[in-house]
Formats: sequence, structure tokens, C-alpha cells
Amino acid sequence: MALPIDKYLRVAKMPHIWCPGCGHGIVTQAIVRAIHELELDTEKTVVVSGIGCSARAPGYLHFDTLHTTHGRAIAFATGIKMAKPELNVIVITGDGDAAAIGGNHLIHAARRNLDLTVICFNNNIYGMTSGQYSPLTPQGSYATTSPYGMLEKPFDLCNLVIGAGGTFAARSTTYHARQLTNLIKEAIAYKGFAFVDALSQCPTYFGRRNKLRTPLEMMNWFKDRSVPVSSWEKLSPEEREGKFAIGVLTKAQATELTEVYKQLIEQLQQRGGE
Amino acid sequence: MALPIDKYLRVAKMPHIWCPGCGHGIVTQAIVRAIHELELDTEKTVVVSGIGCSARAPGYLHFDTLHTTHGRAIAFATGIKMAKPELNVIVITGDGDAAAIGGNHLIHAARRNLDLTVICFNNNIYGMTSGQYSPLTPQGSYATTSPYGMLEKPFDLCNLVIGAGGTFAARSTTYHARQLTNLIKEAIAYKGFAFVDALSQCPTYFGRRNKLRTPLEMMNWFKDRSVPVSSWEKLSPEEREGKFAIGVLTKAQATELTEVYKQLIEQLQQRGGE
Amino acid sequence: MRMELRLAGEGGQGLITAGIILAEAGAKYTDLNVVQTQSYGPESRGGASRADVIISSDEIDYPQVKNPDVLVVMAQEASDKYLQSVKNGGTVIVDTTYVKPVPEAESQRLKVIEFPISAKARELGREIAANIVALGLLVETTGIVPKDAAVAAVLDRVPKGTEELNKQAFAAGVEAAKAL
Amino acid sequence: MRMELRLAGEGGQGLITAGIILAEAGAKYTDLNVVQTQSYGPESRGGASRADVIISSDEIDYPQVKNPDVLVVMAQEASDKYLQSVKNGGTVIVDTTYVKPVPEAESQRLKVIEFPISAKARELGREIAANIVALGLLVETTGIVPKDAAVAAVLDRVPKGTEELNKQAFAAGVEAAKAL
Amino acid sequence: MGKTLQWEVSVNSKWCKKCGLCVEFCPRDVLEMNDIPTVKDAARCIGCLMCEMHCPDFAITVKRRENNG
Amino acid sequence: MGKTLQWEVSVNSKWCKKCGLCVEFCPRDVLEMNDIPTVKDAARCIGCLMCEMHCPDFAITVKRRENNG
Amino acid sequence: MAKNQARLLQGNEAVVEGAIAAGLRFFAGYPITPSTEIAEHCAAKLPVAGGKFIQMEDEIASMAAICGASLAGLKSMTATSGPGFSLKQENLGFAVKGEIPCVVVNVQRVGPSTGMPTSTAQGDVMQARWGSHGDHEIVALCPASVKEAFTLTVEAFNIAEEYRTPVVLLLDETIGHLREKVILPSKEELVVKDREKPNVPPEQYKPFAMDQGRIPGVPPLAAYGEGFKFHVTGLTHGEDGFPTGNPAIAEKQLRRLNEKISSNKKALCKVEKFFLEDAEVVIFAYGATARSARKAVRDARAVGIKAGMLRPITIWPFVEDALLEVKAGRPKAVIVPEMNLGQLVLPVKSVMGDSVPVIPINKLAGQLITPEEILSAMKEAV
Amino acid sequence: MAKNQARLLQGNEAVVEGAIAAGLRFFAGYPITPSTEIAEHCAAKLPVAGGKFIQMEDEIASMAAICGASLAGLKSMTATSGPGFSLKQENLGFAVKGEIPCVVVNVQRVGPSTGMPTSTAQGDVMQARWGSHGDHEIVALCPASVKEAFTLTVEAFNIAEEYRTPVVLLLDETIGHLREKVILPSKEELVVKDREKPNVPPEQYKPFAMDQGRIPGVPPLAAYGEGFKFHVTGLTHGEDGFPTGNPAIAEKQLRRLNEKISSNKKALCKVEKFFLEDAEVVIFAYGATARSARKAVRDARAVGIKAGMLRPITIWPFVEDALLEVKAGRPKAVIVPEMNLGQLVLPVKSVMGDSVPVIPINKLAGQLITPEEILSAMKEAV
Ligand SMILES: Cc1ncc(C[n+]2csc(CCOP(=O)(O)OP(=O)(O)O)c2C)c(N)n1
Ligand SMILES: Cc1ncc(C[n+]2csc(CCOP(=O)(O)OP(=O)(O)O)c2C)c(N)n1
Ligand code: SF4
Ligand code: SF4
Ligand code: SF4
Ligand code: SF4
Ligand code: SF4
Ligand code: SF4
Ligand SMILES: [Mg+2]
Ligand SMILES: [Mg+2]
Repeated sequence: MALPIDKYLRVAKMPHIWCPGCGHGIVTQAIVRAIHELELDTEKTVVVSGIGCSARAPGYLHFDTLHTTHGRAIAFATGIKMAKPELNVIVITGDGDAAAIGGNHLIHAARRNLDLTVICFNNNIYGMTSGQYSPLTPQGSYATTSPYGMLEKPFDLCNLVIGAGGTFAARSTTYHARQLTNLIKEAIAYKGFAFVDALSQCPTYFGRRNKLRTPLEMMNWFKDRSVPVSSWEKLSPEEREGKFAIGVLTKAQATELTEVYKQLIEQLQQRGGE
Repeated sequence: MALPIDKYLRVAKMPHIWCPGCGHGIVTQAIVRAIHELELDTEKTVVVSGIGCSARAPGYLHFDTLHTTHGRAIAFATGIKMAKPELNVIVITGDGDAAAIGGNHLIHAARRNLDLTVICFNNNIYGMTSGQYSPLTPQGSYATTSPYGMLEKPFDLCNLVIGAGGTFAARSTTYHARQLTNLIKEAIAYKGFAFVDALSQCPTYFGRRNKLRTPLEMMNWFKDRSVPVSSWEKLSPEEREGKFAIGVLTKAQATELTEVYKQLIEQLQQRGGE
Repeated sequence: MRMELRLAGEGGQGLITAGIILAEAGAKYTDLNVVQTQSYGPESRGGASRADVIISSDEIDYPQVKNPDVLVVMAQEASDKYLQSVKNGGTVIVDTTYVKPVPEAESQRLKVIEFPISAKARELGREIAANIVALGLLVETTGIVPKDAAVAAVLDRVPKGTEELNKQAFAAGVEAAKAL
Repeated sequence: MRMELRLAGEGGQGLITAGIILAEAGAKYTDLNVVQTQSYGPESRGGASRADVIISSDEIDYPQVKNPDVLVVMAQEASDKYLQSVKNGGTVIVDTTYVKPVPEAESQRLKVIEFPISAKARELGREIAANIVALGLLVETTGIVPKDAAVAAVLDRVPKGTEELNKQAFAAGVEAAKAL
Repeated sequence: MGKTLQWEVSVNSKWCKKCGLCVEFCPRDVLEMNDIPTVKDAARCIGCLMCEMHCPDFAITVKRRENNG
Repeated sequence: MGKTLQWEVSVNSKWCKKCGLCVEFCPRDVLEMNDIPTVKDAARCIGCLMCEMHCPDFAITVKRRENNG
Repeated sequence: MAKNQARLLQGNEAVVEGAIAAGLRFFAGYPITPSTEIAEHCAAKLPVAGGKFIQMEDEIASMAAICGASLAGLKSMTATSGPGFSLKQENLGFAVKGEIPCVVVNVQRVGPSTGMPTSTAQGDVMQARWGSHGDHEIVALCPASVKEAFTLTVEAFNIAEEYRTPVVLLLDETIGHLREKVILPSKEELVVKDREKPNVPPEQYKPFAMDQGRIPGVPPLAAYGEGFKFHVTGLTHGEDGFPTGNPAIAEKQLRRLNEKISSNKKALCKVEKFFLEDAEVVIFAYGATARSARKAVRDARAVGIKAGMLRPITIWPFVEDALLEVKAGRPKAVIVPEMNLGQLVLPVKSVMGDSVPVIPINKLAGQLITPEEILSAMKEAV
Repeated sequence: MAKNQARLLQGNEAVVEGAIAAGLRFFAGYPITPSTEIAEHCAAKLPVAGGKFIQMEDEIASMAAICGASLAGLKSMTATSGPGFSLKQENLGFAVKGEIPCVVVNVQRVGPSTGMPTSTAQGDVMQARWGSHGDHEIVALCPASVKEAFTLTVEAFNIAEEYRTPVVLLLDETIGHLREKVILPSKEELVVKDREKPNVPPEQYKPFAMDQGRIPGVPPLAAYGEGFKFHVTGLTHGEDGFPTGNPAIAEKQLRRLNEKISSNKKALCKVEKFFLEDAEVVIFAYGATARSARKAVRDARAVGIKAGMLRPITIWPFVEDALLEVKAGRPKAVIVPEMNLGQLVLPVKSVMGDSVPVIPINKLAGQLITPEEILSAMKEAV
């Protein structure tokens, strides 16, 4: 199904600012395609982001859009969703935005089970500020602030969300654009907090420093290391080394916060009415 | 073994400000006893806290002590430990301090595997500010800001730490004072980031509002709901409902950050020396 | 007319509530102006407890009590701390259940009313009502608000199911004052 | 003496590096004062790229270039944007690999040097050395720093293993300038 | 006129950043990279959208041709 | 003098906040709550430290008696 | 017994009553002494009014959430004290930049840092003005009574909505915790203002237009979900809301952002004048300190000193014009009692110039300045 | 070819070189344009010098970590820009209150909010002074060249250590990103100061003594792990460092905290005087703007205008005395060019009073004010 680009993009703002071969465009397209295939009402859909290369996506998307402060997109989105639960609220964030400065908002939104869809454009690096390490930079990798190789361990973002109590977490990559689109669809359709870890390549700052010379090489790196969830579960810890699972990592039923709140208000107003 | 109180407490500052029957004193004693039994050098041990009733503990402890800003104890402690890796750095925090405002520092310290021992005085409530709900307040419980019952889901703090990549997490309660002491010993001795979720009663604000009328009732509530890890693993999800595991929930080997850093410096200085 | 009152004791004795009830009685049932303030612990919880009330026919600019006309003390520490602050000729109401008799020097310059307030409340069923006994004493002694205003204010505030107890407690305080 | 130079093109062409090398040649190997500035994208990454250098025998107070004496352009957009800013009588060095010939009007008031800089670098082995070809052209044309200073500065900066390539690139630029 | 073409692949040259990913991801070798990607063998196209979905710049689109037969 | 007492339990009345937890946690019913907890039957004490470890106020201590026999 | 119309209300509670009366429907906060009662009352009352309360994970998130809710169309508020106010500064700046109506309450306690959480202070007055990075104007109001805590909260919402700006309500602990007899204005007496909505079709809507709106420089604001599909960013942007690197456009927008406040000082700057007409010594006081000052003025008049008080109700923008009037009266001195180290002395001095001496009275440690202290300063000054 | 002693150094790089020369051994930061190069250079160079670099999860944590490291005895620094500087305010206040020596660099970009990240500004000058809640003094220095970025960083560490206080180094993007030829002072030429250590046994050590230390009001500071077992808190505390609710003690401590800076203005306030002696029109300019001003002064002199410049090198505490000297010279005007809306105009005006006109030149949108603009203002003024 070809995408009716004019319907979803602010074409006057295109071409976008991303570098040639940057994965962020692929993830953005996956989101747009997911919205299209789900036939969401474009007037009832809000896209919120923080700061970063990733966070520039909403500027090109023809919805109500909000480009907030670094790390805080989920907190702004919380206000929007609480205020108008009928809106579809999609958060676009980066690995630095979501997991470094914004980590606390991420885990709290997961805990609260507020009906937000959070898509992390995870390129393992701070792209916008030219290539410092992020909490997703693999140990040993080079970045401008890890000139001797990254010393710290990275997060597994889906594990983090699940550890926080999140009930929907999924992962895919720009290599798996179709799967990624499907996961984003599933995440948006999910009633509750839904997190998608979308691995994306930053050829300019991650690739160049880490001997992944082209966008394609980086995407092949994703392909080589990804394992479908079904197979993942059968792997031993040693076999998992250097690999990651893609697909839906967790999905469960849970009461959603705006629903609970709605019930409370109804109860109180009935009580008041008596 | 009776505790040489004068050695570890700033007796001139006693009695402490905590309410009668407050669990924080029991956890504090467990820490002191653990330090005593481990024979830590009191001149090489630093205790750091944020803000809260819990955070007042360091003021009574005769070590180098630092009472920081709300939620930030772990970040201050990170600076201390990085600067002087030879110090034992113990962080005392509350459920609000560690998991509400301070959640991000908690998960990042766990991820980095910096050799800190973090003990959360978890009373499911904001004690110091008189009883607002915290991210650990059980769903349905009453607090001054949940007058109709807590609507949100709480964290499981050990799961959160594990989800963030933490390699040592343990839980006990004031009811299980001896076990708690042992777990704290194990946590301090662990080389790496170690987290202890210490359930503590706040009779004044949590108990009173939630029909747990005495400290003892609250401690019995802990007893009734706690399940040793070994048994926990055999329980079905339904059986786990309303219960929690106590004991060491995870313990693994992992490289510690100050160690890695030390090696880097040595390498670089050798290189420089060539 | 401007009267400054202070109720002091320990956290849990309900003196803040008593102060608020007194202030509400003044606010809702009289034409007088009223302000009420209180002391707080280190962040906000626990420890010593103090409620101040000013009731005045004029506008109340400066809202704090420095030298009360009337002091109620229900704990020794509170007595030690605040007795001196009472105006010459002022009144002090002492809960002898917890507070030692007022020192000679002070009792000469003050009107001292001593009564086992907490013990009385215990006798009535629950010590928690001691604050209302104290209120009865205070209202009867000072006449600062009409008694029925005070009772109405008590009933506005106290938890459902405790109305009777509190009425009795108030009455006991009034009785005690009359008996002195 | 004060000379203002601007090198402009696209991110990835190495013009910032060329600017820095030129500035370093001036700083480390002459007695002149030097400042170097550059333009940045929206936060700091990507897009158009521009490096400015001022080399002067006097103190350099105001550090920005408004009307350069010399402009090197290696992308059409850069040419469109900056040509007008060059001082009357100034020099413009154009990489004809990517930039259209200078419009008639401008070429009358300026000294125009046109050369397929990037193509030349490609010929030498790697287009990435185009910035150094440009530098050779610039240094030979302007004489702003001694050639051996420039070469030394190039060797200080470029990655190990690329020294030969870069020397050749510089020489090619110098040749090209001489040939004009 | 021989075989009817099913799919129309078009590249928006204003948006294309010439990364070449579309060419790489095409399983049928339909595209080739010139200054921008161009269709070298339209007939082989199976409309799989691999090119479109991997384009970071919304610059390549694959549409089913109107049947003008 | 009959049985030698093994354990000495003492309460610091300046620190004790009278919560009663020591009394509740003693498995041997050694203590009783008066104004502050007091030892009612020292002989039963087994030095298990349950009282001490559950005291929130560092107010009760259990020490092994010096053997003065 | 027959009740009158009056209630005994705490300052913090009055803020909540005022807010709900003004239309508050979303509150996000994080507890902190001495502001916590505001959150607590909102938690109890907002859902009853059909509104929402949420306790966020910290103050940063609270500030963010109210911005989000406001853009979705609800009147929104948060409340905090010094440490939390410091944390909110980045997102407060976002609200300024995004021109997002909202109210931020700061109940001041002794600082710096954790300070004395339950003790009164006025130490965040300059922070309210300058706490966030970059040039921005702020509106800040300061009540001196419980009744005013109510009315100024309503006013704060009105200004926020009319000027598309965050408004800071600066209480001190004394006023926040004070319980006072008040008769609240009835619904009919209240003026409640709502933000101006665009009256153009979405394609024509410019959320940051230079020249549209009832008040010059204040463009109408659509809400998310109404079909306008507009963009809001903290980056410097043009009229359409999209980032611009064009210095001329940027300069214009940044100036509009500041001037929509600074050029409306007449409407925004409210003061109380108390015995000012013939005053030879003028006290410039605000918040709880003004209550001591009022008493001191009465006492001074009683002993024959021609005292008066100028009370800024609006703290920012600064009440320069009213002070110029005072200056014109050539008083012997202006006394500025503050529970800080003299934060408003600087702007007062810069108005008074060389001609009128400005005398500060300062206390830092949580004690209300007394009428006696002010009176004795007056006696010295005349 | 023979090299001379000079280097081409970027402003941000010079800060790192200066810091390491001054003894920096711990840096915690979070990347933000236009300060990021400071973190990057620290990451590369600190471990080589045996020091530590850590990139924290945010700016709040960075500020916290440097406080911790400083208490453990290492000279510590962080660097950021506007949004991050806003986030640091709470913990910056903690550093003030805990009297923890450290250096905080803010490389200013256009605000408010995200603003224009790569464009130059001087919009955080007042925030540096007033950004944290509660009364506190701050020392802030502002370099106008790459060389000064080096020397003032050394100076910042020296002041931090001597006065037990955080010091803010305020660069603008222009200076931060400028590469300039510099000859750095040799190790021998540098004066490096270390904090005073207690010379009493631990039992007698009072970490917040009223009356101890080489500089009155600045108590010596032990380090964690040295056996002093001392307590540091953000609560208002007594000499022993433990919280106090006693207003008299609190008042004394809070005053000491402020006065240790405000009463040492003579030592702290540095200025550059440029052609001031006979100046009829004086420019008051700092940072990159001062470079345009210097050019403007030269150009003005060339056309016969008696121009001069007073450049505050120390921004806070404010250089009142130097301005009073200027005032005494009765210039026709003081011109204050700033890349903000006129933030230092207020304090300049309050010194100049009614007698000397103060003329601001302001730009908000990231363009350096040009010498021509200043020159034409001078021409108008004389
Ligand atoms: C408070 C604050 N701190 C720091 C920054 C600077 N900053 C902008 S984007 C960014 C990192 C972006 O990384 P990521 O979220 O991974 O997005 P990417 O650019 O890689 O898509 C940083 C640190 C900022 N704008 N605000
Ligand atoms: C930045 C900031 N926000 C809020 C507060 C107010 N505050 C002090 S303690 C506290 C909560 C303490 O709860 P917890 O950490 O669970 O400790 P407890 O008192 O229950 O032991 C809060 C919200 C503060 N001091 N600083
Ligand atoms: S810097 Fe990296 S993340 Fe940013 S646009 Fe370029 S490739 Fe993408
Ligand atoms: S309020 Fe609760 S947590 Fe705080 S001291 Fe009292 S019982 Fe303990
Ligand atoms: S649709 Fe498929 S087959 Fe056709 S060009 Fe694209 S990738 Fe190739
Ligand atoms: S993938 Fe897109 S941007 Fe890349 S070459 Fe193909 S059409 Fe152009
Ligand atoms: S030590 Fe054990 S047996 Fe002895 S009194 Fe304490 S709890 Fe009882
Ligand atoms: S447990 Fe401690 S505080 Fe409680 S009664 Fe026993 S001795 Fe006293
Ligand atoms: Mg990233
Ligand atoms: Mg708690």
C-alpha cells in the first residue's frame, strides 16, 4: 500500500534535516504507515518529542505536534493524554532523550500504564550533539566522550520498561522495516503504555567512528544480531551474547490510568448527584 | 553481638526525630550492625542520603555523611565513589527519594555497575511531607493525595533495578531485622552496585490512614505477605498476588566501573610513559 | 478587642484541630475577625505542636502571636517553652495530667487554671478527646466565642460517630471551668 | 595587514578542517595573529558548512568575518550565499566540480579562480582530500602563510597513513594555482 | 505493446539524499544508482515496497499502475 | 545466689519512645511495658537480640554479663 | 447555630478554591513543604469538579504535564516551593517560549538549598524573574492575605489565558499556611477569562502570529484535537511555529515575546496604596511582610509620623510607575522590609535614583519582620 | 618548519587546559551545544592526567556528582549551556549552601528554552546570579578571549577553593567556539590555590565555623575519608554542620554565607580598563561583545571621540566600585551593549543614578553586536 504522503507529511518542510542514510527517516515512515494502516483520525492524533535528531520528526508530521525539552516528552504527553484521553498520543524519542535524561519519565509512564505509545529511535548515540555516548552505546564502542571505548554497560530498554512494570514492549530495527511498522501498529492499538525500541542507524556519528562505513553495513549489523523472540527464548545466556531479541517482548492485560480516572470521576459525580 | 553504639552513632544528636515505632530506626540499626559485623573502617565509610524521614539517618551516624537534595543521593555518591574508589559508599534513600524524583539516578547507577550500596527505606509513602502517595503505594491505598485510593500501579523496586541491568538486588523488612542485616552485609560486601529494598513501616502516615493501627500490625503485615525467594520461584502468578519475595533476588558477577576506570588510567599512563 | 490564644503540647494531642475549631467558631458564628497559625516540624511532620488563634474586632494585620492573652498547655515541654510569653494578667490553662504545677513566680502574674484535662477525657472514654475538653475550659473561661458556636464548630470538624463523645468532652471542660 | 578568508561548502567536504589547518599554519609558524570561526547546524550536526579565518598583524578584536578578502566555495549553495559578500577586488576560488561558473557581474569585481578541485582529488585517489587541494590553491594564490608552514600544519592534523596523499593534494593545488 | 507494467516506481529528486538504500534493498534488482536511483528494469518489479519502506527520505514511491489496457 | 544471669537487658529511657516493639518481639516474654519497657523475668532471657534488633530507637541493649562467679 | 457567609480558609486552600473557580481542570504536582496542601486539596476536589489531579514523579515532570494539558485545552496549574521551583525553571522557560497559559505557585520557604522547609521567606522573588535561561518576561503576583490568595489565583489564571503566558503566584509560607476568616466572592462577582481561540480555518492559523489577537502581540491559541494541527517548539520559531534560523525573524519573535508583557505594564501592574497621599516615609512591602508594614503604618500615624505603604500586588513586571509617583512625592525615605537579603531593593533603588534614600530591613531565617522593627526604622528615617 | 610557542586553541578547549592546569581531576557532564567540546576534551585528557571523566544521565546528576567528588577532595567541574544550567540550579544552590568548591561552566546560547542552540548570546547573566532559590551569592567570571578562557578557568578554581564556593564561568558561544592563537602561561607562571585544610583534630573540627580560616568567614574544609567524619546538609545548619531550627544561629550562618563573598568584592571584582582615563563616553561590555567594543573604541578614537571601555571580567559580584570611578569621571554616557535584552543595564543604572545616562544596545537572535553599531551609538551619545 503506497503511502499518501501529502496527507501525513508537512511537505513544505521537506526535505528533512537528517543526514543521508539516517535510520530516523525509516522509523518515521514506519510510524506514518502504521497510522495510515490503522486509519487513525489525523485530527485526533498528537505527536510529541523531546530534543535530538529523532525529536525533529514531529516537525514533518501533519498532526498536532509538540517538540518539547530534552528528555521530557513523556511528561508533556502525560498531561495531554490525561487532559484529553480521546486523543492518540504518540511519543517520539531518542536513546539519549528517553533513557539518559528522560529515563525517569519513561519508567513512571510504564508503571502508571497511561495509554501512550512511545517509540524510541535508538541509534546508540547522541546524534544531534555530534556523537557522544549514550546509555545505549555498546561497551567498547567509540564516541566523542568515550575516546578509549565505552566503559559502561548499556541498558536493554525493553527490559527496563518491563522491570518498571510496563505491559507492552517490542523491538525491531530499520532493517526490518515491515516488522517495525507492524509492531508500531500493535503498540498504537494497545490500550495502555506501549514501548517500541526501534533500532536506527546514525551513519554520521556512530557508524563512522565504529567502522560501520555505510548505512547498509549498519543495517546488516542489525540483521546479523537480531533474533526473533520465539527463537530468543530458547537461547542460552552465552548464545544471547552480542545478540538481541526482536518482536513483541511482552504484552499483557492491565487497567489503564485514564480509564480508572474516568470511573473515579463518574463515581464522584454520581455521589455528588445523589 | 551487642552493638557498640557509641562507636557508630553521634550520640549527642540522639534521640532521633523519627516517630515512635517508625521502621526507619530498625533499618538504620541493621545498617550499623552490618557495618559492625563487616568491621568496615569507619574513617573510610561515607553515608549519603537525599531528603525524607529516611534521609535523616546519616545525621545520626558517625561517619563522613552527606545529606543532599531530594532524589539525588546516588548522583552525589557517584562523584564520591569515582573520586575515591577506596571509600565504602552507602546510600540511604526513601521510596519517594529513590523511586519518584530519584528514579533515573537509581537505574543509571544500576546500569553502570558502580560499587555503591543503596538501601531504600521503603515505607510506601512520603513520610517527611506528611503522607502523600509514592510510586510504591499499593493500588487502592489511601494517602493525602490519593483520598479516593491510589489509582496507579506501584513499582517492584528490585524488578526495576534488575530491568536496568543491576546485578545485586535483595529485599527484606523490618519484621525480618536479622535477615535484613545479613542482606545489607552481603550488599556492602558485593563489589558492584547493590540494592536493598528494605520495607519499613510509617505508622504515622501510612498505617493510620490504612487501618494498620500499630507499628506491630504493620510489621505483621510484612510477615504475612513475604515469601522467601526460594519458595517465591515456585509460586504461580495468582499465588504471588499481594505477596512479595524476600531474600537475594539477583546476584551476578560483573565488571565494576571504578575498576575499569583504574585500568584505563593505568594503560594510558603506561602509554604516556613509553 | 483583640485576643491572642495559644494551644501547645505534643503532636497527636489534637491541639491544631482544637485551634482550628476555635478559629472556625469565631469565623463562622461571630462578626469578629480571625486568623489561625501553627508551628510545623522540620519538614512538616511530628514533634511538638502549637496552634495560635487571634480573634479581634479590628482588622488583623500582623498575624502572629507573640504574647498570648491565653495559653493552654498539655505537655511539660510546651509549658516550659511558652509560659513566660503570656501577657501579664493573662490566663494559662494547664493539663495537670502531663504538666507540673505552674511555678510560683509565674502564677503570681497570671491567672492559672489547673485541671487534669487528659485524665478527664480518658474517663469519658478516649483520651483523644482531651483537646475538646480543653476547648470547653477555654471557651467557658474566656467567653471569646459563644458556647453554642464552639459546639457547632466542634461538630463540623470531628469524625462521624464521635459527635456524642465530643459534645460530652466539651461539656466536661465547661463544667470544670465553672467548678473552679 | 588583515586578511579575512572564508571556506564554504557542504558538511563532509572537510572545509572546517582546512580552515583550522590554515589557522594553525598562521598561529604556529608565523608571527601573525589568527582567529578561526565556523558555522554550525541547528544543534551542532550536519548541513552546510563554513569556516572563516582572520590572519592579521594587528590584534584581532572583532573576530567575525563579514566581507572576506578570499572565498573558497565548493558547493553551489555556498557560492550562491556568499559570493556577494566578498570585498571588491577580492579573490574567489571555485570548485568547478560542483559549482557553476561565477556570474558575469561578480566576476568583474572579483578575481575568480576556477578549478575542478574535487575532481582533481578524486584523480589523486580520494575525493576526501579535496579540502587540501583547495588549501594548496589558496596558499599559493594569496601567500597568506608560507607554503612549508601550510604543509607542516597539514601533516600535524591529518590521520596517520594519509600523509602522502595529502602532500600530493596540497602540491596539486599549488600547481593548479601556478598554472592559472 | 508487450507486457503491461504493474508497478510504477518514482523517485522525488528534491528529497532523495542519494543514500542508495532503495537500490540495496530491492530484491529484484529493479533499481540502479545513478545520480539518483533510477529504474533499470521496471518489468521485474513485484511491488514489494522494500525500496519505499527503507527509504529514509520519503523519496521513493511504488504505486500500482492504472490498468490502461 | 541461685542461677547466674547470662544476659543484661537495659533500656535507655532518654531514647526510648515507648513503642513497645521490644516487648512484642521478645520470644521469651522477658519484658513488660510499663512507662518504658522493663525486665520482668531476666532469667528467661536467651540473648536472642530480637528486642534490640527491632527497637527503632537504639534504646534497648542486650549484653552478655561479665562472668563474676 | 446560624452560620454567616464566612469561612476559615488556609492560604493554600484558598489558592485551590480560587483556581477551581477560575476554571482549573488539571493539576500536576509533586509534594513539597510548605505548598503540599495545594496538591492535597486538588487531589480531593478536582475529580469532583470533573478535573484531573496527578502526582508526577518530580517537579520537572509536573511542569511538563501542565504544559501538555494546557495545550490540550485545559486550564492547568502546579504548585511547589524553592527546590522544586528551581527544578521547574527549564520547563517554565518552555511555557514562556511556547506561550502556554498556566499557573505556577511557589510557596516560599527559607533557602538556599533545602534551607528551613517550614519557615517563611521571600527569597525567590528574583528567581521568579530570572530563574530560567535566556531573555524572558514573567508575570508574578503576590498575595498578602488568604482572601487575596483566592482572588489573585483567579487573576493569575486570567492573565495566563489573556496573555498566553505562565503566571507565577508567589506566596510566602506565612500566607500559605495562614488560616483566616474570609468571605469569598460569589460566582457572579468573579470575572473569569478564557484564552482567545483562532477564528480562521486551520490552513491559515499562525499560532505565533506577530499581529493577531485581541491584545497586540498575543496570538490566539487553538487546542490539540481541534483540527488545527499546529506545531509548538522551544526552538526559536517563526509565526507558523516552526524553527527558524533567520536572525531577523528570530529577533522579531523574541521581542514580541517579551513586549507582550513589558508593553502592557499598565494593565498588569497592580498595587495597593495605603495612606500614601501625604506620606513622608513610605514602606514598600509585599506578602506577609506587608501585614507587618500595615500595622506599623497605623502605629506610626498614631504617634504622628506620616507613614504610608505602597504594596506591589504584581511583583513582576515591576511596579515602576507607582514608585515614580512615590518619588514625585519626595518622601524622606523608602523602607523596604523583606524576608530576604534585599532582593527588591535593587529595582526600587534604580527608580529612586540619587534623590530618595532606600532603607532595607532584612531577615533571612524564617522570622516574620515585626511591626515594631519597621516602626523603629521609620522613626530613624524621619 | 620551526614552530613557535603559540597554539591555535578553541575557547572550550582552553577551558579544559586551564582546568587541568589548575588541578581539575573530576569532570561530570552531559553534552549540550555549544559547551560539548569541554566534555569531549575532558573525556580525552583527564584520564591521561590521572583524573576521571564521567558522562552522567543528566545535568542535575552532573552537578551532584561534582559536589560529591569535591567533598571527597578532588577539584571538580561541570559544563553546560542554558537548558542544562537551568536544571543545575537546585544543586548549584546545594553547593553554595554546603560551601563546596567547584566550577560550573555555562557556554551561553540563545534562549529562552531550546532557543537557537548554535547561536551566541549573553542571556544567562542574571540567571547566574539569581537562578537558584533563596538568598545566595555567586561568583561569575566572563572571558573575552581564548587566552582568558584559560586564565579565568584557573582563576575560577582558585576562587572556588579559596572561598569554598561554586564559581560560574560564563562564556558566550562566540568565545566558546572561537579558535585563536594563544601562548599559554607556563606552569611556573601559574598561581594555583588549594582549599585550606583543617589543622585541628577531628573532634574539634567545625566545618561551618563562623570565625575560622585564612579568609574570615571561610572555614577550612576536610575531605571525606580523612577521618574527620563530618556532616554536610542543605538544611540550614550550625557551625558543626547539623541542622538547626534556631533562628539566631540560622541568621548568622546565612549572613556569613553571603558575606564571605559580598564583603570580599575588592579581591573578587576584576575589570579591564581600556582608554578610560579621559573617556567621555564609556562602553560597559563583557565577553565577545567587549571585542566589538574594543574595536569600536579604537575606531572612535581614530575619529576624535574620546571613547573608553570598562570591561567587567568578574560579572558577579558586581563591579560597583569600578563603575563608581567611571561615574566620578562624569562621562556623557555609558553604553551597555549586550546580547540580551539589557540584563546588566539595571545594576549599571542603579550605580549611575540620575546623573549619567545609560544607553543599552541589545540583540537577541544570535548575532554578535558589531563595532559599527557601537560606534554609531557613541556618535549619537557625544
Ligand atoms: C537539558 C538539555 N540537555 C542537553 C541538551 C543537548 N542535547 C540535545 S539533543 C541531545 C542528545 C540527543 O540524543 P538522542 O536522544 O539519542 O537523539 P538522536 O540525536 O541520537 O536522535 C542532547 C544531549 C539539551 N538540548 N537540553
Ligand atoms: C526537589 C524537592 N522536591 C520535594 C521535596 C519535598 N520532600 C521532602 S521529603 C519528600 C518525600 C520523602 O519521601 P520518601 O523518600 O519516601 O522518604 P520518607 O520520608 O517516607 O522516609 C518530599 C517530596 C524536596 N525537599 N525537594
Ligand atoms: S547525526 Fe546521525 S542521527 Fe542525526 S541525522 Fe545525522 S545520521 Fe541521523
Ligand atoms: S512520619 Fe512516618 S516515616 Fe517519618 S518518622 Fe514518622 S513514622 Fe517514620
Ligand atoms: S517495489 Fe520491490 S521490487 Fe519493486 S522496485 Fe521496490 S523493492 Fe524492487
Ligand atoms: S533510499 Fe531514498 S534517499 Fe536513499 S537513494 Fe533511494 S530514494 Fe534516495
Ligand atoms: S534478648 Fe531475646 S530473650 Fe532476651 S529480652 Fe531480648 S528478645 Fe527477649
Ligand atoms: S522498642 Fe525501643 S523504643 Fe520501643 S519501647 Fe522498646 S526500648 Fe523503647
Ligand atoms: Mg540517539
Ligand atoms: Mg517513604
